[in-house]
Amino acid sequence: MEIILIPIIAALVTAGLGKRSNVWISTLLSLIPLAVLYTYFTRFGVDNGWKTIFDLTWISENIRFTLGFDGLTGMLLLLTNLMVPVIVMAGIRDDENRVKLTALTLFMQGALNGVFMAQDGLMFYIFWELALIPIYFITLTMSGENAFKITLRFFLYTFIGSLAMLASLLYLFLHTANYSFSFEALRAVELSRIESIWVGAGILLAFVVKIPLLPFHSWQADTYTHSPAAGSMLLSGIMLKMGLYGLLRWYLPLAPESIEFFQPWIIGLSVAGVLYGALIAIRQKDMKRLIAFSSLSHVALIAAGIFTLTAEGLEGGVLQMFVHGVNVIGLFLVVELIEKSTGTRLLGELGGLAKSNRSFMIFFMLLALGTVAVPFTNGFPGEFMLLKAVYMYNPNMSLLAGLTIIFCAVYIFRMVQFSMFGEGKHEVLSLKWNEYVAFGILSIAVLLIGFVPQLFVDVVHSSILQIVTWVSEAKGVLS
Amino acid sequence: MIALFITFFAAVVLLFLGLNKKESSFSNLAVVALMASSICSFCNAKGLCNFAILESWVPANMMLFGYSEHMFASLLAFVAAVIVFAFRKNDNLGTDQLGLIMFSLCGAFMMISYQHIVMLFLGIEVLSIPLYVLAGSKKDSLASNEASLKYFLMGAFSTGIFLLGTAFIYGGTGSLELEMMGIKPSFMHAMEGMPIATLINAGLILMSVGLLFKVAAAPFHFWAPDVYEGSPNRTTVFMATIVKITAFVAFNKLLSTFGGIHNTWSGWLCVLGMITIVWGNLAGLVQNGVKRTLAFSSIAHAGYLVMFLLILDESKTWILWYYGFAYALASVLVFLIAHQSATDKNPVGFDMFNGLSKRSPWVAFALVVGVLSMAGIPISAGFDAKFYLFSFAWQSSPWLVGLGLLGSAISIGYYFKFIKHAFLVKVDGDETAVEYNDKGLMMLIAALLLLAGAMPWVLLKWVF
Amino acid sequence: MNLLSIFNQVEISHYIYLSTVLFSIGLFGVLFRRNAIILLMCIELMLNAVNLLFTAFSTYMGDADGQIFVFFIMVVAAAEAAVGLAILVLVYRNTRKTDVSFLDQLKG
Amino acid sequence: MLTLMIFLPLIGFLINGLVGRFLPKNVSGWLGTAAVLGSFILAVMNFNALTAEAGQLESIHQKLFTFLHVGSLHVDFAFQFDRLSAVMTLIITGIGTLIHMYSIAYMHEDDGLYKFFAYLNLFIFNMLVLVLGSNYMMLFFGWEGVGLCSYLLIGFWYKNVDFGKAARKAFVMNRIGDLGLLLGLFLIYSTYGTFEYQDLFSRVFTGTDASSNVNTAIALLLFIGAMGKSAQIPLYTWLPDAMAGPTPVSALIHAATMVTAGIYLVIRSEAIYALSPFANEIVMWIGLSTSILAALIGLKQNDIKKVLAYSTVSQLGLMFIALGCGAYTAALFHVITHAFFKALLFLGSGSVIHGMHHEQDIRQMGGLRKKMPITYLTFLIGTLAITGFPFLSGFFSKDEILMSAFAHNKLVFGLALMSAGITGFYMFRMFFVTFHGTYRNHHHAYEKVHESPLLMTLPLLVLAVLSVIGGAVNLPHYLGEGISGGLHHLLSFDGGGQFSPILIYPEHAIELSHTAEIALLAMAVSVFVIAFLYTRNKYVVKGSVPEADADQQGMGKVLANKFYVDEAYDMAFVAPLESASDVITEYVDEKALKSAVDGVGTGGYGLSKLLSKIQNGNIEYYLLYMVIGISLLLAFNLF
Repeated sequence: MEIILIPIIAALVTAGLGKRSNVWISTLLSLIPLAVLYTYFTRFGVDNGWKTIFDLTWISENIRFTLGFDGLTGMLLLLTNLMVPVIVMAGIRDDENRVKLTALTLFMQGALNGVFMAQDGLMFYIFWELALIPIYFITLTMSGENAFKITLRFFLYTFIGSLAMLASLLYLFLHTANYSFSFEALRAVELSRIESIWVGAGILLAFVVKIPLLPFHSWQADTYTHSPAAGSMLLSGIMLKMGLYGLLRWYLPLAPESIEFFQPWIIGLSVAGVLYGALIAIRQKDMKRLIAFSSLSHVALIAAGIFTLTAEGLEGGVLQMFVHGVNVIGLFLVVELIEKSTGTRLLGELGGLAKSNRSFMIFFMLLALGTVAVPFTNGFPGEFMLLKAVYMYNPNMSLLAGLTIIFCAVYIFRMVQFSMFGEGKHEVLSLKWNEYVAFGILSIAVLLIGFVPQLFVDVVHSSILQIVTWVSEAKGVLS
Repeated sequence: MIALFITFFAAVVLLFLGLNKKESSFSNLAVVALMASSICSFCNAKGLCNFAILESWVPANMMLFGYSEHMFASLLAFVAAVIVFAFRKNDNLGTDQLGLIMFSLCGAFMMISYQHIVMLFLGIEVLSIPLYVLAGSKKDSLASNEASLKYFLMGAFSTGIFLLGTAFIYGGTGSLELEMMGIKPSFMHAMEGMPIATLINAGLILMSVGLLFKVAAAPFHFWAPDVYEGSPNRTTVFMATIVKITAFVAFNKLLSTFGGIHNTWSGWLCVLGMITIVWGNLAGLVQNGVKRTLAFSSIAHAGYLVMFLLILDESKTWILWYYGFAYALASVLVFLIAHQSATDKNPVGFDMFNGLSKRSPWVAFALVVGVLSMAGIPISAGFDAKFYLFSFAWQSSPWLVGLGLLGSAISIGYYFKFIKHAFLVKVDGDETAVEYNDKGLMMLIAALLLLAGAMPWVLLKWVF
Repeated sequence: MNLLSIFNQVEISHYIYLSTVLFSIGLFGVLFRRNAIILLMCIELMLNAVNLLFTAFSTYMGDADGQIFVFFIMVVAAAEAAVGLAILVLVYRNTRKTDVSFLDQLKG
Repeated sequence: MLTLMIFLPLIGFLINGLVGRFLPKNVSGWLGTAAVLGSFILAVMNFNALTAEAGQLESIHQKLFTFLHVGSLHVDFAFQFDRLSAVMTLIITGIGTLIHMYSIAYMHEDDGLYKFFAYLNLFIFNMLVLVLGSNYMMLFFGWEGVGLCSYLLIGFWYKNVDFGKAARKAFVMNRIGDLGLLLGLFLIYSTYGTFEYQDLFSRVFTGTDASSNVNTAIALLLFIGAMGKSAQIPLYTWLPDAMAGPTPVSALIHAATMVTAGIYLVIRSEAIYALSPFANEIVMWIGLSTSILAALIGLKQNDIKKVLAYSTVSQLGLMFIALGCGAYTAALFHVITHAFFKALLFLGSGSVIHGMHHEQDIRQMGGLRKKMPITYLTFLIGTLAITGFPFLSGFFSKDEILMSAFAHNKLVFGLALMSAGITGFYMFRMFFVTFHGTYRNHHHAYEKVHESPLLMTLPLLVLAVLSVIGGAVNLPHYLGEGISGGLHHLLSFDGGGQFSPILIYPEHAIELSHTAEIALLAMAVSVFVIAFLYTRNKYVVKGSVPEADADQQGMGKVLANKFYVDEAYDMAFVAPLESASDVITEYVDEKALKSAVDGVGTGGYGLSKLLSKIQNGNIEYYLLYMVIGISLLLAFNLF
């Protein structure tokens, strides 16, 4: 509970302090949950299944305020509470929006923590919506000209998805023995195959919009491009993971009978999305757009991996969620800093920044390499596992999905080339302490996961095992 | 019953007491009276006090105040009190409008507690006739006149329809008492030449039309946007909240009576609900006026509430109560802010909210809470209300629930406009001075909505 | 022959048809006339059709409720007419017209 | 010791990478060199331990930690020092040390010297991981890692946009190969369930796990990887472009070590290839065509490094021919000798370029032998070695390949011989034009041309010696059984373990009579002599100068333009891909998908407008709608 409340209180404090708060204070505030998370890990461990750590009567006796913790949750909490400080530290410009943006980011931290911990269907839904609200404000009030249209599209998309999910959850809720929304009760509902497909479709819709998978992605690029950096980072780095987390935590256990039906579709769409995003990214001129489509491509691969239902796919997927969060936040941070100092983020107008700041170059390169999934950077183990999982599902699919490793190299290095190399067009790009620290955290994450991925995989192992058990109990068969 | 008495006498007193004084000087009295009604009803429901002597004055087969009727009376009186307080700065000469509001409320009390169709009819009329007058109370405003005349003509017309239905039902069931109506049909089969089934079906449809007109359900909603727009704000809120809730309570009572033959009416009612949801939400999208938008929003909410009618479970009345509570408070809040924000230059359009977040951030916050509650976004009371409603309506009308969800999504389109103008459009201007009382009221309502949203179980346990 | 028995010889369905027809006349009047006063009159006609029906039912079933209801309807109709005319006067004062089709300021 | 050997270069990289910019240039350079030298010394020690007379070991195995253990996937971060790795390690660290040393002088003017050495060290580390990994995943780590370093080093002078482009081209082409390799790995895992060489090959060897089709598929997929890394058709075009990097890089990465990773991969996977004759044929023919194609193109190149690059591609092709013929020892032998003389040639060309102040066009050179005697001499040795001057290293290794080809297929032999012959033409052409004749550069005074410093010439001398005696590693049979076939014996050592030798299948016995062997030798030598005489006549005696690219006619033009392969690739892959990207962006993403989404919105708004028109303000209509509604309700429910 603390981990949800503290950021929200921090948000209020920040809003209350107004102009008097500064980066130091916000960063410190955003770091507190990390300490709390540490105590969670030590207190509850990651090998005991998804156990309840907080419980309170809420809407009714059986619709409770229940929080759970396990490795999967822990992993995503780690991502959230490690990355939000990075965003707060370095991703928010010191302009008139700073206070508002910081407060909203902190608020979102709380909401996201709630999403990842909720053990009650309705609570999950509510936190899911709650997490939407700050980002919706960020895009609405700080993304320039077309803000209204962009935000509306984004919001409608996600809202329709959420409603579909709510409908499915309601359906399950009404079929529980005692009108309970608890995860266990929802899971215990016996559905026929056709029911399961409908329920699954509803739940899936919310997640595929958020992930986003191929035809549901039109909100993404514009939202990323026009939001302030912190917004893009929150969205791509953490919020997308809500969708993937939802797949693992809510879709698979709740509608296992429908998996067989959706599996080819989702994997097909994902692989198509992998190529689609990569293809588009190749020619983008705006760095943010490029990253947006790159993200589309990378996340689709995670979805495909998860849907193969292999251990590699599931655990690789979780690892890659974390990794993608780190990388994409890092890249957006890079773009933000470039834009802040040069005033542009169009590749054609940039060049030669490598000369002006070596450290920046190194950080950028590390993050780029992580994204390209070069061995010993964080992208590699996850991508390897995911591609292997897809291969196990269907070798031809993995050939197609594997093309991403080529395309990704093309567009990422193209971005590096045109922004960093060549003759210098802009003079200085200097980093401040907070940006050094932020990049430091990101770089450590890149290398640490690159060298010892097993450390992170071990965290989620038993959770994934539990999910696999749930699914296989219901389906009777599983690879 | 107690609410009815207090309100009635207070209305009479106000009518005579303040004949030549400004209305604002007596609005506090009205608020006190309404709050007293509300509290007394609540206490009565909870058994904290007993006004048996009053009950005995009216035969139980005409009007009956049970637990839920008391609760609804309490809610309505409370909402009315809030409305009167919120719009208290009315410099009308004479307290006749306050009196009319309270008379109208008396009609509402009759409608929620009727046991006999006569009382329903009288309730409707007592509710409506003052409203016809109130709608036109801005005498020199053509819009107000038009609203008034439209409301009156259509209202009278629908009364005619309603009455024809009543007559048919009377013919079909042989009684006008609710209890008897429910059981009579079989008994009446004996009589020659009476197409009983047809009479009951037709009668029910026609009576429903009368009530659907009051709640503004499609295709009987056409009056609502025009009348909402033309009427003075206070009247509009009154119509949007109290009339709607009351009509639904009454409607529910009527339909419950015919619950045995629900297969004859649930079909078309469901279809009407669907049309209403779609129509209200879609048509709301292109509205430029704040009040018109809210009118369509209220139409859409009527559509959602049709789900409630189809649940047909006496024990689920609390859903309507909670929904009414959330909806009414949110409406009052948004209307109040719109009322406060309207300028001479721009009395109707969304531009009135421009830059509200800068001009007075707390008001903007309250606006967001109100609008999000209407839209049904967690953690506002509106969400919980919709949640209860949709989840319990699923069994009886799954398609309507599906459409309700879709409608909620569409509705974001226009609820969004409020936030857009309040937060996105920047204007250069000074802070708007909002009186502390008003600001306090807004924050209070917003807080209520949020608290009720975050902990609905606490509220419901307390109330039901 | 008792007057009542003459009534009784007429089948109840005839009353239903008659009042329905009367009601429809009123209804169509409302639909097709534009003068607000005539509209009011047509509505009165509708109400009176209902009154007739109530009375007939009441008589046939030997139940007094219906006839009592008729009184209420008449009272309310009178009140409505009074309010309606007052509103009409108000409108007339502002527009110099009693034609409802000109009242289309509020729309959309 | 093994771990230290591998990680020393990484330590060098870290020091140079993190604090290099605060160090003096010489310190940086020597630090980087020392790291590799240390590694080399340790490699020698390890090699001795492995082959010590008393108690020979098959391999030294060292597991550091579990890299990944998920589901059925288990990957150890582990090293295996066996005989094949040992040979590769010695080449990498040995030649690496020399080139590092050379670079200290070569790069001394560059501000980014520390960065250069950091990258070089990183490369060495990755290369060591590649050859020393105990499983295919480790190989893949190194494989990608060297690709990355190659990218970084080709684009080392990042201000030049073209260099950056070349670097990206190299990386992307390598990645295409990597995809093949990756899929190969997946197939290996799904077939045999392990990546560990020892387990895997013993499973392959017992031969019950998979059909030969699967093995063929694995072999071909792995070969795609090898194509990318070792610059074979169709993925060879990056290597000539990669010459954009500093010359030591070309010597180290694009001649001696990285590009031979493909050969290493195939040798390593001998167990699998041996089961698939079809895959071998493919390997051989690809190698053959690459070899000839590259040699032909090499004939008309005027950039000194480009000539060497095509020569490298051609030589790599030769090695693949050997692999395809099953002559694994011959291939590895050629890898070794090629590393010596090609590194020598590149460093020599670097010396020339250094002396000429970054002039690379041989048409601008001439008569350099007087000014740069040591370079001249060593370059001569290199040229002789590569062209197959008898009893130099290249002579032996190349002949072994030719003989195995002869034993395998006479046609292949003929073509391979042709390719080897062309080598002589372009190498001597370049050599004569550069060092003989008259000086032709008018921008840069002849007097200013200078011999390179000792730091650069010393590695040249060492490599020259190696190029001369390198053949001793694996002398042919006809020189006597006692001293011949050293490498082969080394590799086929059987320590009696679970899975012992590198080469578990006997090589196709080259059972040629001595007459045939000598006849073949004679053919090879005569081709060499013809090439030497022809080019000497043309460029030294007649003193003609190669035409500029633009002046080429007919076939020469085609050759100078490299058979228009780059242009063809542009047309066939790059342009369609880019236009596909544009089309998808504009039509699918913007127009179709977004407008589909927006269309729903627009449709909604349209409907909304319509509904709002219905609300026309006229009460007559409202009443009519109501009545219609009522009528419909009644009609549907009563009739």
